[in-house]
Amino acid sequence: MTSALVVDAALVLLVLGLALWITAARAAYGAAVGFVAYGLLLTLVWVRLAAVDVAMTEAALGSGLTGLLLLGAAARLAPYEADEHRRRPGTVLRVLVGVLCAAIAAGLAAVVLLLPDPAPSQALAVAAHLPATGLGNPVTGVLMAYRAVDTLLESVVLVPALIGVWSLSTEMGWGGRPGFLTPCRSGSALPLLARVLPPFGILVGIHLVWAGADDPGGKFQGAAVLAAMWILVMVAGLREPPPVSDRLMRFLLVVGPLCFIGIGAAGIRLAGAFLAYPEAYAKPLILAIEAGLTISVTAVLGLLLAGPPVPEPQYQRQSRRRS
Amino acid sequence: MTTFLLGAAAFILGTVTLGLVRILRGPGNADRMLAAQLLGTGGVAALLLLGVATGVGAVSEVGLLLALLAAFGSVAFVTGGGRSSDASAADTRGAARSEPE
Amino acid sequence: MSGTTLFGLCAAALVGLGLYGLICQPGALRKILAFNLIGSGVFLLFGVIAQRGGGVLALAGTGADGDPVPQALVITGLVVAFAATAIAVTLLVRLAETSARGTLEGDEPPAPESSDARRT
Amino acid sequence: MRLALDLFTIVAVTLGAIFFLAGTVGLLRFPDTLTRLHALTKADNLGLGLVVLGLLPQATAPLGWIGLIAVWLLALLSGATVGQLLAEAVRPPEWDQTRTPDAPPVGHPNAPEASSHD
Repeated sequence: MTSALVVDAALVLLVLGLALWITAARAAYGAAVGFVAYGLLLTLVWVRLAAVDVAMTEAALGSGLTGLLLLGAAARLAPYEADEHRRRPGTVLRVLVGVLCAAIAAGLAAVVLLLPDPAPSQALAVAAHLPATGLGNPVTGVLMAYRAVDTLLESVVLVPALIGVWSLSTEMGWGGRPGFLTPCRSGSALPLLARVLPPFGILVGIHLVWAGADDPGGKFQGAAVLAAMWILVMVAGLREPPPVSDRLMRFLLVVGPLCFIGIGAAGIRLAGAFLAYPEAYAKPLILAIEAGLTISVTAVLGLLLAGPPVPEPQYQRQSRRRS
Repeated sequence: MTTFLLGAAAFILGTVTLGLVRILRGPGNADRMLAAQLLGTGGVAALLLLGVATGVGAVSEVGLLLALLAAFGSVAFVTGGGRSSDASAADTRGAARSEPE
Repeated sequence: MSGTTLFGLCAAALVGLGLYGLICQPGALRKILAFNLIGSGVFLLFGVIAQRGGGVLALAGTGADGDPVPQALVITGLVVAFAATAIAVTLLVRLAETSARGTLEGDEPPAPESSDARRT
Repeated sequence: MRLALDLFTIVAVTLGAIFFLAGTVGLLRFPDTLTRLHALTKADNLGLGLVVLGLLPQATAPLGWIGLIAVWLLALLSGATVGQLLAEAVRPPEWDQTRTPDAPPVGHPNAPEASSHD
């Protein structure tokens, strides 16, 4: 397996080189471009670590959506960047911090080298109890059954995150349309891409959600792809983002967590504990929760990128200038 | 066969690593974006090679995701984030052609 | 040395690099990027532990996957990290728009009529 | 038969890797952004295409084939779009009006080299 080791070493070198660039680059935009490439390489690393579910999440979120977010922010912040370099700490301080950070990294490396062998693992316990849920993918089993509270809290915490983004709007902007994704100016290629790509993307996204029960994939990966397609359509100017006062959209934002909590509460009566599933109906219930969560997570991810709402006149002005 | 496929994956990763010099040198942000784009395609190719070589199932679906979202970096680059109020004349072109130093 | 250990060492180095960037880079967006580096390093450590934990499965002859519990934790972590990054970036853009600077240092307070600056 | 298929894989994957090498060299050596874009899209389309072609005999039919070919088609689509978008973003503004005599020899602005081959 030495040839596999060569690939791993090449990957590690690439990842570390890019991380160095992200830390040391002079301009924030260049660092953000590096971060896009970095997310892509991490996907490869996750595949090498036999975590295909995580690799899919990283591919969709880490390199796709985060890249869009960071590049957009870097372009907006570029005018304010000039005075940053003056504020760089002095050489002595930097050397001191460097030594301390190297010590922390060395400590972590020692922990990695001293990990117990054989490693403690819950993989066998998960594999033994997986058939009771009717699922075939152990990661989905962990997410939906054994650590369902984690997943519930995570899906709930996305909603306050979105409220946090919205609350950064100006007073006049409240109730308007999100203002980060004004349609792009170029006339030709982007709308074409936004017409051709989403049908495939939606197919892949729904496939990931559906196949996630038995094969790698799942609601978060699928929702990230669906959100990316939605954003593409908004960026190309084919559809406007909905105003934040839209009631249907607000309902879609919370339908997943509500569904999860409702079924979880029903579990107290039917199966004796919060978030427990009656064994005969475990799989249909899990699928229902996943469907609801997919809708909500898609909406939240898309709107997180769309940014805080702006007043309607300003939105119209931005759109006109770009088109 | 496995060794050959792994070797090819390492080779492609190595070449796109060389391409990353473009990220360092620039000169414009568009050139950096090009290097990231090449890394994206090379990464997908290496991923497919790795997947077939090591027999990890569903790797082609990861490649599918990467290829699906490959254009997003450049889309973000071109739209330039939609500057809200000030100096929009310098938006795309400014971001595209601004020199790093 | 196995590939898994190599990735573990890489994760440790990423945490160190990210921490350095978080402290030493003055720009707030750079700090967000550095924080994401730390996060990815921690996630990779989880991945290494998951991969090692999968050894039990290989011994039992049921497959070569990793331990699913850390993997599931990483998936939820990635989604939450994305949401946190989105909030941080939005906060930063608002800060820059209202006070015309991209750093977090507070030695010059922003102009008081800042909330109107965006509508002009 | 197995040997012939393996040989086919080796030849096609090697050719694909060579295209990646050529694309990288072009990215590093070509003088301006539009010519570099040209080099990049070659690696995108032909390099990945040849690698996919070479992997087809090794994949399990027919689902594996569909997956591999879909990856290539998507890469073609996004490669073509990215070529257009980036070329549009870096095109000098004066090309919009007239062709200056000392314009770099990378093709007419209305038919940019970088996007004409996909």
